[in-house]
This record gives sequence, C-alpha cells and structure tokens, in this order.
Amino acid sequence: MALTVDNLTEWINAFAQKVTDKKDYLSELDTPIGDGDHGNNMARGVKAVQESLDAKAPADLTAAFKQIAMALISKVGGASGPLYGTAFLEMAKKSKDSTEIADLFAAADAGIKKRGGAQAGDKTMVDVWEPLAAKLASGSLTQAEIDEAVNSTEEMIAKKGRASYLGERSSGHLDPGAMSSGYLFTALIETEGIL
Amino acid sequence: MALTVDNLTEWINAFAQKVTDKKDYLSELDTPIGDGDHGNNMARGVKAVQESLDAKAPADLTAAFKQIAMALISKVGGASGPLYGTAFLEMAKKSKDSTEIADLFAAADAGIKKRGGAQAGDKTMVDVWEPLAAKLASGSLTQAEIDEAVNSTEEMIAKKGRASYLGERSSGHLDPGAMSSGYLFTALIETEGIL
Amino acid sequence: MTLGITIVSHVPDIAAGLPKLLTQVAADVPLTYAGGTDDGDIGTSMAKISQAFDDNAADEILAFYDLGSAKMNLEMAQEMSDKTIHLYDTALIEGAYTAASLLEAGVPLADVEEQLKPLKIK
Amino acid sequence: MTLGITIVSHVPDIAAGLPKLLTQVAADVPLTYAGGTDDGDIGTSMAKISQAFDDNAADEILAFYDLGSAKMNLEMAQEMSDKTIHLYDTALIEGAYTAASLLEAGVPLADVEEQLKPLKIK
Ligand SMILES: Nc1ncnc2c1ncn2[C@@H]1O[C@H](COP(=O)(O)OP(=O)(O)O)[C@@H](O)[C@H]1O
Ligand SMILES: Nc1ncnc2c1ncn2[C@@H]1O[C@H](COP(=O)(O)OP(=O)(O)O)[C@@H](O)[C@H]1O
Ligand SMILES: [Mg+2]
Ligand SMILES: [Mg+2]
Ligand SMILES: [Mg+2]
Ligand SMILES: [Mg+2]
Repeated sequence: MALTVDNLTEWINAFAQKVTDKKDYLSELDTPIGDGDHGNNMARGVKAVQESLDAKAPADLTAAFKQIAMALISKVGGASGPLYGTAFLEMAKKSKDSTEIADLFAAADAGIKKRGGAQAGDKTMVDVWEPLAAKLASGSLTQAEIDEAVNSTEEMIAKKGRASYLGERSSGHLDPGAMSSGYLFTALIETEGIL
Repeated sequence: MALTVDNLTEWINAFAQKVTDKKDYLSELDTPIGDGDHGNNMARGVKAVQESLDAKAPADLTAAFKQIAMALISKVGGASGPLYGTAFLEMAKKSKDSTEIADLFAAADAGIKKRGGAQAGDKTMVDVWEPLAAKLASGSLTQAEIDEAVNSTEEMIAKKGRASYLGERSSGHLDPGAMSSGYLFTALIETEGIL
Repeated sequence: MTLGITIVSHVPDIAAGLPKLLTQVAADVPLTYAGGTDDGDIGTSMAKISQAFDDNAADEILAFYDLGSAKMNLEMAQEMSDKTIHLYDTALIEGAYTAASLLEAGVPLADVEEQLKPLKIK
Repeated sequence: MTLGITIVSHVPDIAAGLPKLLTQVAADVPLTYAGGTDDGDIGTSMAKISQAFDDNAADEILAFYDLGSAKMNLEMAQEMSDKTIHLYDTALIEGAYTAASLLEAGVPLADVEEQLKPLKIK
C-alpha cells in the first residue's frame, strides 16, 4: 500500500478519464444545488494536470503531488480548486516522510477540512474523504463503501459551499464534489498495485 | 409671505447662481466626509432646473415646483437629488391648497425627513431645513439664523449619509448638504417680495 | 405571481456584473439592474431604476442596493411603480445571491425573507 | 506601515467596479483587485489574488471577498504572501466601503476592525 510516481500517474490518469467521461453528469449534479459548473471545473483541472505531467516528468512523488496540486489550483476556478489543490499539496508535504496511502490520505483529508472549514455531515466532499481515508487506514476499501459515502450526502442539508444557501432545500440531491471525490477513490482502488 | 411663479423663479435663479458660484467649495466640503461631488451634483441639478424652466414656462406654482423637482431628481445623481427633489415635490403637492411660505416649507421639511430617515442632529441638510422652516412659520428669517443652522452641523457626528461611515471622525466638518441648503434659504430671504 | 430581482448599484460595472453571478444559480429568475447616473457616472438614477422595474418580466420584485442614496432613488421608483416592490437593507451581493438561489429553488417569498434577515446590515 | 485594500470577486466586472466606488472616498488608499478565473470566467484565481497583493503599494492589506470559494483562494494567496493580509468575512461592498472611508480618514486598524464587526455576515 505504497505510492510511486508510476502508480500515482496511473491513478491520476484513471481519475482524469472518469471526470472527463462524467463531466456533464457532475455539472448536472451541481445545477439544482450550485452553479452547474463542477464537471467543467474538474475537467479543466484534470486536463491541466495531465498536461503538466506530460510536459515535465516529476522527479519524485513529492514533485508529482505538487504539480498535480498546482495544476488544480490554477485551473479549476471553483471551490473544488483550492480544496483538491490543498489535498494534493498536503500529500506532497506528507510524502517527504511517508509514501503510505493511509498517511497520505489522512493528511489530505485534514487539509481539505482546514481549507474549507467543513466537517462530516455538511454535505461536501469531506463526507467522502473522511470515511474513506479512515477505511484506507484500516487497510481496505471497496466500491460499495465508496458508493455509500457518496450517497450519504443525498439526504444531508448543506452547511458549506453554494448549496448551503438553499438550507433544507439542498436535501434530496447528491453533492457534486462528493461524487467527483468518489471517482478519485474508485480510480485508486482500480489502479493495480496501489492497494 | 406668499409665493408666485415669478418670485419662485427669481428665488430659484438666485439659488442656482449661488450653487454655481460655490460649486468647488461645496465639493470641497464633501471631500473629507464624503465623495467630493456635492458641488458638481448640485450645479448639474440647478442647471437642469433652469433649462427646464426656460424650455417650458410653468402654468402655475404647482407645475413650477414639479418641474424643479423632476430636474433635480433626474440630474443630481447623489443623495441630494432625491432629497431636494422630494422637498420640491412636497411643495408642489402642498401648493394646491396653500401658497404660504410657512406651509410649503413645513411640507418640504417633512418630505426630506421621510425620504432620508434623518432627524435633527444627524448632521444632514435636515439640520438646516427643520429649524429654518420653523423660523419661517414664526414669520421671520435672518442670515444670522441661516448661518447658525449651517454651522451647527460642524461639531455633529453624522448618523446618515456617507459621512456616517466615519463615525466620530465626521465631527469638525460642515455638512455639504447643510451648506447648499443654507444657500437656498439665503436666496429666499434675498428675493424681494417673498418674505 | 412571478418573483424577480432588481439590482441597484452606484457603479455601472457592479450593477451589470452581479447578475452574471446570479444567473449561474438562478437561470429562471427574471433579473434586471440599474447602475450609475443617467450620464453613466458613479451614482444612481431614479429613471434607470424605474426602467429596470419595468423591464423585469416578473410582476413582484425583490430589490437590492449598495449605499443609502441608492435606497432613496429606489423608494421613489417604488412609489411610482405599478409592481409590488420589496426593498431589502441587506448586503447587496450576498443578499441578492441568497434570494436568487432560493427563488430558483421555488422557495416562497416569506421563507426567502426569513433567510435574508441575518444579512440585513443597513 | 501603510494599509491597503484588495477586492476579490467571482465576477471581473464587480472586482473592477468596486474600486471606482472606493476611490471616490479614499483617493489615497492603495487599492487592487482580482476578479474571475485565470480565463476571465466567473470564479476566482489564486494567481490573480497573489498578483493583486503584490501590486498593492501597501505592505499590510485588508482583503474582502464575495463568496466562500473566493475565501479559500484568498487564504492560499495569504499563506504565500510576504505581506500581512487581513481577511474579513463582511459584506463585500459595504465592508470595503467602510474600511476605505475610515482608512482615508487615518483611523487606526483596530478601530477600522471594530467598525467592520457589525458587517460580518459570513
Ligand atoms: N467549504 C467547503 N468545504 C468542503 N467542500 C466544499 C466546500 N465548499 C464547496 N465544497 C465542495 O465543492 C463542490 C463544488 O465545487 P465547484 O462546483 O467546482 O465549485 P463552486 O461551488 O465554486 O462552483 C461542492 O459540491 C462541495 O463538495
Ligand atoms: N439620509 C439622509 N437624510 C438627509 N440628508 C442626507 C441623507 N443622506 C445624505 N444627505 C445629505 O446629502 C448630502 C450629500 O449629497 P451628495 O454629495 O450630493 O450625495 P452623495 O452623498 O450621494 O454623493 C449630505 O451632505 C447630507 O446633507
Ligand atoms: Mg459549482
Ligand atoms: Mg463555480
Ligand atoms: Mg457626495
Ligand atoms: Mg456621490
């Protein structure tokens, strides 16, 4: 359960593929409870990530995480930019003393919470990152668990982000950032040799 | 102490002349406690008033007041536009049953207060209109009384308008709208046959 | 009874820019705006505000403004309008954004007004 | 220690427009802004915010923003800046206007912050 530049790149490419394939769906999820751009934001972001990794092969894991973070921070444009960006920046920092998935995701999860101020139950990507980072720490992660985390946001009332303006009306809709985060975890478990 | 189209026109022209002459001074007063445009606003307004009266001789006092109000409302641009505009609109309404200066100014003063929500002591033009309308009701008005009303605003702390953002720092400056209102009253007592 | 929003700002760019933020979350809410004086300078214009009320496809309008003098022109335009105009002393951008989000979701006016209360700062 | 203001908005027009309101009452306060994404779309950009901090002639900056995601980019830019950046969760327009008026009048930062408190709505 350790990360290398190679399997990180494979994982991120798989994530990019899913985001690109599901671009319209992610933006659709963002329409009733947001501004309808999450798919476009993320697609722009992962494209920039791939271009960055293509343009300059990272020397090590830390450099790879940093390139990914910088591409997301500068290209996403919406709230998910600094949030995903912070997640990868924290992994970059952590990767200096550990390449363990569990350690890296714990750092990323903490970074997202610090950056956005959301906690579990606020109907954000934290509702995927927090439980799934914990699963990774306990040694396994399944697609069913990913689906459960993503789906748990449906009935929640948003406390952070644009959906929070809707109060109770935000209930009954999946959170788009939770969905895209779900793809990140699915891509992770689908990448051979990581878990 | 009754108004006619003729002496109203004479009064307003005298007011316009003073505002035009003192344009820079009024804007200067508006600089430390406002946005520095009161002279320009009022000069633009009185020019429009004169153009309106020149273009179409008002049929009666009510029509004259209305033309003055409309020119000020549409051309001043700042807070003083709706305030002076409302003063003259209220005089237009009142002029249907009275041409007495005291009645007209009482109506104008009430209109300004309703429009802006300011009361005496808030460091606005109300600190000139309220006491001087009362003087007119009691039958006389002197330049010394006008000066006193205008100068009373100097030490006040603004509660309304842009100056109110400065809190205590607004003290120590004359209110520009009080000053321009002072010109209106001076023009009134200087116009032969009104008082 | 359809509900719309009218934005009034001293600055033409702000008045024109805010609807761009609002349409993102409220594509179906009628939005109009009035910015600057008749001459396009910094200030407000009763005539422009009246026009923005008229041009709004809704017959009941929630109006938001930046500074106090805008409110005075808004009230004059309100008195002259045939439409029902609600004026809110909330933060301009944040109040309008909240109202737009909720109207788009079909939230009734009374509930929208409840959500606007904590944003009242004028 | 000079004090300046930086405006961050999701909308380029709002970011560019608000300083026009502020310079009227604060001609001497250094003002910079960052609006929209790197591509000029609705959103915010950490790089543009960093640039606005750098371009500001002041070495201590009061920063104001519209929506929450702007705050996240602001905080990232804040962490990267050598300047002292104060971030306020106030109404954007009204908070920035209040701060600009007071800074122009030479009011010390602590007193400015006191005046900003009632405008905190985020
Ligand atoms: N404060 C926050 N903390 C954690 N996640 C957040 C926060 N604000 C927004 N999000 C996440 O970001 C997603 C929206 O991203 P996106 O649509 O790209 O940004 P924007 O809302 O700026 O348009 C939400 O679905 C949510 O998961
Ligand atoms: N709410 C109010 N009630 C009464 N008078 C006011 C009010 N607000 C502003 N004023 C008056 O208007 C004057 C400023 O006018 P002006 O500079 O033309 O408008 P602005 O402040 O919009 O630039 C102030 O000096 C004050 O006398
Ligand atoms: Mg979005
Ligand atoms: Mg967005
Ligand atoms: Mg002024
Ligand atoms: Mg002005």
